[in-house]
Amino acid sequence: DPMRVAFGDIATVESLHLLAALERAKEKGVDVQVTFLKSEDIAAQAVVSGQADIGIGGPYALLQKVKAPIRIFLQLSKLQFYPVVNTEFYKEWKDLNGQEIAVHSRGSGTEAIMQLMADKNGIAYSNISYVPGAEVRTGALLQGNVKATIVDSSGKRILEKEAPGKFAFLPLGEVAATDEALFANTDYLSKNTKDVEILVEAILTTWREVAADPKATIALREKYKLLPDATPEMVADIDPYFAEAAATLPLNGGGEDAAKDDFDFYTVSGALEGKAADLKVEDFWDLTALNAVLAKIGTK
Amino acid sequence: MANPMPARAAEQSGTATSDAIVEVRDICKRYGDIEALRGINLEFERGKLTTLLGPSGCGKTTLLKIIAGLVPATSGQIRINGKVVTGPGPERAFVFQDFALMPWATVLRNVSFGLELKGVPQAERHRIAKHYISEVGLSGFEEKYPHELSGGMRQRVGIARAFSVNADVLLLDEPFSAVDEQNRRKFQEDLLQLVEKERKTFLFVTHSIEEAVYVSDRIVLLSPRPGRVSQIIEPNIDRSAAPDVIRRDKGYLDVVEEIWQGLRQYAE
Amino acid sequence: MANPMPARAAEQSGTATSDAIVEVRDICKRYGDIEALRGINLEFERGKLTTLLGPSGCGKTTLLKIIAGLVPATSGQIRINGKVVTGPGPERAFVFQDFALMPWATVLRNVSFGLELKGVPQAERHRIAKHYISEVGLSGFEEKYPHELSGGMRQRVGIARAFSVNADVLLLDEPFSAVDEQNRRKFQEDLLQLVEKERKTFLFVTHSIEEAVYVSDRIVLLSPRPGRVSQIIEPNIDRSAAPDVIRRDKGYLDVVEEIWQGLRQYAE
Amino acid sequence: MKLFGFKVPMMTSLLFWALVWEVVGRMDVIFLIPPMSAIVSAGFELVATNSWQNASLVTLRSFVVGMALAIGVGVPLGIAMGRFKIVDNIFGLWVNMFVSAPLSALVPVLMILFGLGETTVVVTVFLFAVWIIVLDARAGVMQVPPSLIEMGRCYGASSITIFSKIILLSALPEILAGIRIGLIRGVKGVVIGQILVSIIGYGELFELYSRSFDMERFWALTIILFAAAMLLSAAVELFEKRIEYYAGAR
Amino acid sequence: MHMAATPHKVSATGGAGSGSSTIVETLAEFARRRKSFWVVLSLAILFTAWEIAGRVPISFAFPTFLETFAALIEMTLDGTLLPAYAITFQPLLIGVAVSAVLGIGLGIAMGLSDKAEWLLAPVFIVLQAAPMAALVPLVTFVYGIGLVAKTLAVIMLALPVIVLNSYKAVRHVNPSLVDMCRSFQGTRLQQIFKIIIPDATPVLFAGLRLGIAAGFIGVMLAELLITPTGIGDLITYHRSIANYAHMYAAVASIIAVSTITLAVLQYVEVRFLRPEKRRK
Ligand SMILES: Nc1ncnc2c1ncn2[C@@H]1O[C@H](COP(=O)(O)OP(=O)(O)OP(=O)(O)O)[C@@H](O)[C@H]1O
Ligand SMILES: Nc1ncnc2c1ncn2[C@@H]1O[C@H](COP(=O)(O)OP(=O)(O)OP(=O)(O)O)[C@@H](O)[C@H]1O
Ligand SMILES: [Mg+2]
Ligand SMILES: [Mg+2]
Repeated sequence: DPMRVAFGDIATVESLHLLAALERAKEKGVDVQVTFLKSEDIAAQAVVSGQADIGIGGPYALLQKVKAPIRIFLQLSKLQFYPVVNTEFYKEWKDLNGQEIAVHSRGSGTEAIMQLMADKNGIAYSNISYVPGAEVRTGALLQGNVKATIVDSSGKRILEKEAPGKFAFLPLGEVAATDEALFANTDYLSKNTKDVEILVEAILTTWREVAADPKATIALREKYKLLPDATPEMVADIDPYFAEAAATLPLNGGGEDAAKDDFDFYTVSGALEGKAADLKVEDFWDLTALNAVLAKIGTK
Repeated sequence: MANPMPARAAEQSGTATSDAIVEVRDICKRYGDIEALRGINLEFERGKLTTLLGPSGCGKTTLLKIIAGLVPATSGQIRINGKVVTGPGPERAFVFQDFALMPWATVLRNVSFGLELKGVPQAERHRIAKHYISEVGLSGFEEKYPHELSGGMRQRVGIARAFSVNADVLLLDEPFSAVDEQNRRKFQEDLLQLVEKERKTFLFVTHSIEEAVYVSDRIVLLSPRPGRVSQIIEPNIDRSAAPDVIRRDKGYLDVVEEIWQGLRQYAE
Repeated sequence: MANPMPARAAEQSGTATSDAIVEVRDICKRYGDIEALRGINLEFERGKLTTLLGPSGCGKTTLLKIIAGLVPATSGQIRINGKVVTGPGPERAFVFQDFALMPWATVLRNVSFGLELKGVPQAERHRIAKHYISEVGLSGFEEKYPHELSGGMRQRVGIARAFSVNADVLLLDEPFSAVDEQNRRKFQEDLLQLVEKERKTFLFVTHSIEEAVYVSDRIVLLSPRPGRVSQIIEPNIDRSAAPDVIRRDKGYLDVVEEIWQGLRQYAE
Repeated sequence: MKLFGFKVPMMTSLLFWALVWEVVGRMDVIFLIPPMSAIVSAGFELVATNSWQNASLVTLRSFVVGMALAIGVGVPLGIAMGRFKIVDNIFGLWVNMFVSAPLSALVPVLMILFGLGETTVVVTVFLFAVWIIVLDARAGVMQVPPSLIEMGRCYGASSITIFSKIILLSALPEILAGIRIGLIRGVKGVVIGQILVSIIGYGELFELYSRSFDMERFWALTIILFAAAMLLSAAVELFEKRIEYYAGAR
Repeated sequence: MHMAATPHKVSATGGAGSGSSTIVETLAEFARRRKSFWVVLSLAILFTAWEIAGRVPISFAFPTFLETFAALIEMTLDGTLLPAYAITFQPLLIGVAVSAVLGIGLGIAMGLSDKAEWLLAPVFIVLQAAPMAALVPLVTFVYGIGLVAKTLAVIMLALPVIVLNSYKAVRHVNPSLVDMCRSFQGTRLQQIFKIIIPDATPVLFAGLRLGIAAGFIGVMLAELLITPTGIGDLITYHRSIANYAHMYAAVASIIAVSTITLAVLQYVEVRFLRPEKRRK
C-alpha cells in the first residue's frame, strides 16, 4: 500500500528538507505519495476521513475534539514567528492595547503567541483578524493594509530587505511549541510500523544533516531534482532560509518533552481546553515509532 | 343558447351517409373546465372539400385534431370509411398551420418523411417525394432547407408531404394564414387545381370567409365556444369558371354576405 | 424592367400639387447592397386615404418610414405642407404594425404618451386621451394594461394614440395584419367612419387588395424590389353605401380584379 | 463600431487595453501590473517548463473527465426532465437551486466524499457545469414545437422514433448552448477546485506564483487560462451558428 | 445565463369526480396541484439519503443529517450564525450595490453607444467567461484583507454579469417602441428614460438577480481564499477543530440562504415587473 501523505501547503523552498526526506523514504522502499492541499485543516480533514494516512500540521485542537483516534508521532518544526509592527503606528507591545492585529487563523499557533504575549503584557486587542499565509501578511504589511501582525522568518527577511527600519520586531519570550508535526490514525500507525519508522528515520537523519550543514539542502535539491522549475529568486532564498532555520530544527522529533511544552502553550492560547497538567501525552502522541528510531540512531 | 340547426343542415346530415368517408358522431370535448366542443355530428363526403368556419376559439382546430386522431374526444366517435378510429391512421394526413417542417432536413427529406416513417426504401420514397414536390411547384428546391424558403413555399412542402403518403383525407388547419395576402390568393387557385387533380377529401379550417366560399364544396359554420354546428352551407359555385369570374359571381357574393352577417355578431 | 407608369398616374402626379400635404420627391433608398426604393415621386392629397400596395419586400414599410422621418432616405426629399422635412414632426403620426404599446403603461398612459412627450399637463392630456379612447370604442379600458387586451383592441389603442397628438397625417403600416379576418372586416368599416369623422390624411400600407380597394381614395401600386411606382389607381367608390353594397359593387370588383391581375405575376 | 468608415471588429479593443496595460506596467505603478510585454515573454518561457506542461495535463484531464461526465449526465437528465413530468418534479428543485448556488462553499465538503486530488477536482468541474446543461437540455426538449411531434404521430411514428428523429434533433441548439455555457463554468470549476482543495495543476502554479510575487508568470498563466476559456466557448459558438437557422425555421 | 422560471402552476383538473377518493388518490391529486409536494418529497429523499450515508458512516468527517441539523439549530441559538451572516452580508451587499449602480450604468452606456460597446464589451465578455477565482487572492496584495478586499471580490464576480445583462437588455429593447418615441419627437433623453430603461427593466432586474448569485459565489470565495470571516470563518474554523457537523451546517445554510434570496428576487421580478408573465 502506498503511504498517502497530505501536505497542507504547496511545495516551496521552505519545505525542501521535508521533500528530500520523503525522497529518502522512497529510496528505502516506502511508496510515499504526497498530495498538496490548500490548508492544514484540509490535510487534517483528509486524515480524519481516511483519505490520507499521514497529515502534516499542528492539529492539537482537532485531536481533542475529533472522534477518530488520531495521534501525532513526530515533530517537524517549532513555532518560529516574529511579531511585527509598523513603526509609524506602534513601537512596543503596550502600544497594541486596544488595537487590531492579524494572525494566521483561528486557534493557530500565531494566534496563540499573540494571545500569550498580550496576557504577559497585560494588554487586550480590539480585534483579531485572520489572514492565512505569512507571505500574505507580509505583503499586507508592506502595502500598509495591516499595521501589526506576526510573520515567519522569510517574511521577516523580506520586511528587512524591502523596507529597512520601517517595521519593528517585538520581543518574544521563550516559546517552545510545535508548529508542524506528522500525525496519523492509530490504526495506521500500528499496522504500518515499519514504513512509519523508515519515514521517521529519514526525516530525523535529514534534519540532522541540514542542522549540521544548512547548505546541504542545495545539494539535496539537486540530487533529488526537487522544485525543478523554481525561479532564480526562489533558489536564491534557499541558503538564507536554512541558515536561519537550521538552528531551530527539532533533531529528536519532539516526543514527550515537546508534548508537555505544547500543552502549556496551547492551553494558554485556548486551542486546548483544560489544564496543561491534566492532559495526557498518550491522548495526543504515539511515541512508538519515534522511540524505536531514536533507539536505533541515538538522540542528539 | 339553443343549437340552431337550420333545415338545410338537418337534411344534409340525414342523407349524406351513403358516401361519407369521415363521420363525426356526438363529439364532445372538454379541456379541464373549458368546454370546447358540444355534440358535434357531421359527415364529410368523399372527394369534396369541406371548410370549418367560425369565430376564434370556437374549436375548429380541436375538431380537426380529433378527426386526425391527435386529440382524444371526451365523448363521441369518429368513423373513417365506416370504421371507428381512435388514433392517427394512414388514411388521414394533416397539414399544419405552422408547417411543422423539420428545420434540419432538406425539402426532399421533409416531403418523404411520412414515407420514411412507414419504412419505404429511400429510392422509392425519393421518387414519390419528387413527384409531389414538382406537383406543388417546388421543383429545383429539393436540396434546400426550410429556412431558405419563403412562408408560402414552406406551406407547399407541408402539403406535398401530406400528399406523398397517399392518404384519402387531408386535414388542413388554416394552411394559408402564415402566407401573405397576395400569395394566399394564388394558393387558393392552386389548391383548387390540386383538389381537382388529386381527387381527395379535404377538410379545411380558415378564418377567411372569402377563402371558405371560394374553395369549398361545403361550409360548416361553428358557433362560439362551446362549439356546435350552427349552419351548413353549400356554395354551389361553378368551379369550372375562371377565378375572377367566380369572385364576382352573384351566388358567391351572396354566400359571403350571408356568412358575414352570421359571424359579424361575434366580432369584437 | 422599365418603370411602367400608366397615363392615369402621370396625370395624377401632374395635377395634385395644389392640395398635396405630403410630397415625395425622387426618393431612393439603399440598405447596404440592397436597393429598396428607386426614384419614388408621389403626392398625397389632404384629407384623403392613400394606400401603398405591392408584393412583399417591395419597400412599402421603408417608404412609409421615410415619410415619417424614421428612416433617412439615401437621396430625394420629403415635403410636408411644402416644407422639406428630415425627421419626425408633429404633423405626422405613425401607427405600428406591432402596435408599439408600452407594456408597462395603462391604455390611458399609452394613448396620452405622445402628449406626455410634448409636455402637455397631465389633466389636459388625460382629457384628450379619454376622448380618443372612447372614439375608438375602448371606453372603460383606460386602466387596463396592453397584455389584458386582444390584438384588435391593442391596435385601436395605437390608433387612438396617433389621433391624440392631432397630427394632420396618419401613417399606418399594415395596421390590421395582426387581427383576425373577421375582426379585420369590422375594423375596416370602423376605420372608414373615423376617416369620415376626423378628416385627416391617411397613408396606409396593406397586403390585402380588397382592404385597399375598400378603404382607399387612391391606391399606389409598387413594383418588386427595387420598389418603384408601377401604377396609381383611384377606385372612386361611393362610400356612402352600406358595406355589403360596396363589396358587391361592380366598380369595386373591377378594381380588385385589375389590381390582382397586376400583382399576380409577382406572387410566388 | 466604425472608425474612419471602416468597421472595427469589437474584439480589437482588447488590443487597446493590452496597450494601456503595457503603459501602466512601464510606469511601474504597482508591482501587480508588470508590462504586458514582460508577461508575454514570461508566458513563452512558462509554456516551455515541465511544471506548466504537467499542470496543463493534470488540469486538462480533470476538465475533460469532468465535462464528459457533466455532458453525459446532464443532457440525458435534462431530456428526461423535459419529457417526463415526474422526473422534472423530483429534480427540478435541485437543478434550479444548484445552477445559481454558491458552489464554492460546497467545494470543501466535496473532498470528504471524493477524496483528495483529481477526483475532487473532476467532481467540482462536474458540479459547476452540469446544472446549466440540464436546464438548457430541458428547455430545448420543452420547446420542441408541438406541431412537429403531432406531425410525427400523424404519420404513424412510434414514441421512440419521435424521440430520436424529432425531439433530439429539435432540441440540439439549446443542448449545444447549454454545453457552451457549461464549458465556461467547467473552466471556472477546475480552477476553483484546484485552488480551494487540492493544490494541483494550475491551482498549484497560481499559488506558487502569487506567493513568490512572480506577477509576470501569474498573469501569463491567467491569460493562457482566460484565452482557453474564450476559445472553447468560441468553438462551440461556431458550431452553434451553423445550426442557428433552427430557431428561425420553426 | 439561464435560470428557468418556475411559476407556481396550479393546473385545474376537471372531469374526474371527487366523490370517494383513497389516500393515494388524494395524495396524487395534491401532487398534481401543488408544486410544494415535490419540493417536500425531494427534500425528504435527499435528507434520508444523507442520514443513511452519515450513519454508515462513509467517513468520520461526514456527519449525519440530524447531527448537522442539530448543529445548525445550535449555531442559530447560541448566536454565532446570525452575526456571521451579518459579517458575510456586508461585503455582499456593498459589492452588489456597487456592481448594480456601476454595472447597470456601464451596461446602459454600452447599449446606447457603439463606442462604449467597442471599448468595454470585450473586456466584460472575457471577464465573465474567465475563472476569476484565480484572481481573488491578488486582491489581497492591493487591498489587504478587510472589507474592501472582499467587496472587491464580490464586485469582480458580480459586475461582469450585471454589465453584460444590462447591455443586452438595452440592445434588445423593442425597436418599434423606440421608433414610436421618435415619431412623437421624443428627445434622446425622453427616449432613454421613458422607453429604453422601462422596457429594459425586467431584463435589467434579471441581470441583477444573476449578479447577486455571482456575488454569493464571490463572497464565499473571498471568505475562503482571502480571510475567513462570517460564514467562511464558520466553515474553516469548524473544519480546523473537526466540528464537521457545524461545518456542514454552515455550508448548507449559505446555500439555502442564497437559494431563498434568489427565489424571492425571482418572485418579486415576476410579480412586479412582468405583468404579462404573471397572468399565465
Ligand atoms: N390544450 C388545451 N388546453 C386547454 N384549453 C384548450 C386547449 N386547446 C384549446 N383549448 C381551448 O379550447 C377552445 C377551442 O380551441 P381551438 O384551438 O380548437 O379553437 P379554434 O377555433 O381553432 O381557434 P382559432 O380560430 O383561434 O384557431 C379555446 O377556447 C381554447 O382556449
Ligand atoms: N434595416 C434593414 N436593413 C437591410 N435591409 C432592409 C432593412 N429593412 C428593410 N430591408 C430590405 O428592404 C426591402 C424592403 O423592405 P420593406 O420592409 O420596406 O418591405 P415591405 O414592402 O414593407 O415588405 P412586407 O410586405 O414584407 O412588409 C426588403 O427587401 C428588405 O429586405
Ligand atoms: Mg385554430
Ligand atoms: Mg412592411
